[in-house]
Amino acid sequence: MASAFTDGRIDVEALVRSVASDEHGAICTFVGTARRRSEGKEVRRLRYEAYLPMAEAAVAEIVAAARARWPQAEIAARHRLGDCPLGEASVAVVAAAPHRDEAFAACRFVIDTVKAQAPIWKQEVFTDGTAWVGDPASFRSGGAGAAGGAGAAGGRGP
Amino acid sequence: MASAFTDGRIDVEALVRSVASDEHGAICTFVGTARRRSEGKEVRRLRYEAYLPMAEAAVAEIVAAARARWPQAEIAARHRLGDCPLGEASVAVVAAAPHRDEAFAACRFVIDTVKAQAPIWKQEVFTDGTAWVGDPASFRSGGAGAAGGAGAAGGRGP
Amino acid sequence: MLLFAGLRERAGRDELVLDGLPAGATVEQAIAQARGIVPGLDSVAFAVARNRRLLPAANGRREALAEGDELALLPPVSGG
Amino acid sequence: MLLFAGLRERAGRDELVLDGLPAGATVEQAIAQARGIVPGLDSVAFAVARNRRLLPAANGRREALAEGDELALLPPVSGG
Repeated sequence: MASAFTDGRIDVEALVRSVASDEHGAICTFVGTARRRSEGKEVRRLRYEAYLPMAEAAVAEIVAAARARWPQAEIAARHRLGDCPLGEASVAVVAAAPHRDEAFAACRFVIDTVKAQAPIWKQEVFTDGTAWVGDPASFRSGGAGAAGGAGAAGGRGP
Repeated sequence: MASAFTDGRIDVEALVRSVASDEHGAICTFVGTARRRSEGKEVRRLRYEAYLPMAEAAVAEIVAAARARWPQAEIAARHRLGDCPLGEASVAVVAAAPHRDEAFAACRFVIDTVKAQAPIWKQEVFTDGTAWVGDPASFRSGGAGAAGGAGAAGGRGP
Repeated sequence: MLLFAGLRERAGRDELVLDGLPAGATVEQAIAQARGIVPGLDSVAFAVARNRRLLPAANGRREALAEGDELALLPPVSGG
Repeated sequence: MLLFAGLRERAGRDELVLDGLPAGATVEQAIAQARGIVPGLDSVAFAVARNRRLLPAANGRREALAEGDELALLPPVSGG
């Protein structure tokens, strides 16, 4: 199975093609993108880091759980690591199913559970510093370059 | 505003681009495609017809109702008319919003309401005849060509 | 009167010209005339649109027609 | 012991080598040692993974470590 993670752009169309078939009448796609504003602050870009082997296993388990619950659904998920410019996709989930109830439900379940459980971290890069989301005390001043070096590859190898 | 209807392939990526922006962190896309099987019968292709001026107004009203309910959402919808080969998109709805609750809800509302209310009709073309969905007495034997001629343009002009 | 989908196929055409409706005729009278032209018109539960707005199921068909009204018979919709 | 995100930045490195833990030391003992190395370790509520499985919040930290265990400290996740 392909990795659920990529250091570059997420190819959403390829992800859709990987699950679409003429047995499935419904395809629900969720794409999360990097927003310009976060709680009133101007964001310059996002940066993602993962505990890669654990995160791969987590996403695979979440997709397997969705397929157990909606057996006719085909599901694919991809998350970006490293720098993510504004407007570009940080995560994409596609669920194809015979009918739209299953497609919507499976897609929603996977994105909700990946966000809640997978060991992935998002850093917001502001004009005046950086901060890890969910860890307010992590703010470091110094602008866009402050966190360079560490985590530049966006993830950890095994 | 662009027409919500097209006689050719739906360009889903262009539809997504038309609503995406870096103010919106969440994009939910629904694509309905022509399925090979319908209630146990083999389908060769679908054919769609609309009461075009009324259907345009209906889709515009549905999108406007969704925007009234989720004011931060940007929404686009496209429906195919005429022949739709297996596996190709017959309808696409995209909702972009700051957060995924709104994106999923607006997308779901629009596809559900378009399907329930817009004056659009789907004909299934089987190997042995054709039938309009929801009108079982409309079955006409004679294979894929049976309904040729009438409605070939897939819709009615004003 | 415009016809769509299965009704269009049953009639063999997409529009009926209804002649000889008296002034002040109702929607129901127009439908009655269509019954004589479209075989199996009542084999499907259709809705009626007048000037591209759906008529209320309750008593919309009792409305009187006006010159130039566009009537359409709509079988159950099945888009998507 | 692997560190991520804000914890990695606070420590200035992505891995700690914990020396001198006694045989049969618990996860909590390893964390106590990390407290001496990572400034502000407790400024964020972190979870602990052992061999890439999340430890139960209730009493997972009382488990005894085995040779070769991979421990990781995970700040609140924020993927998506």
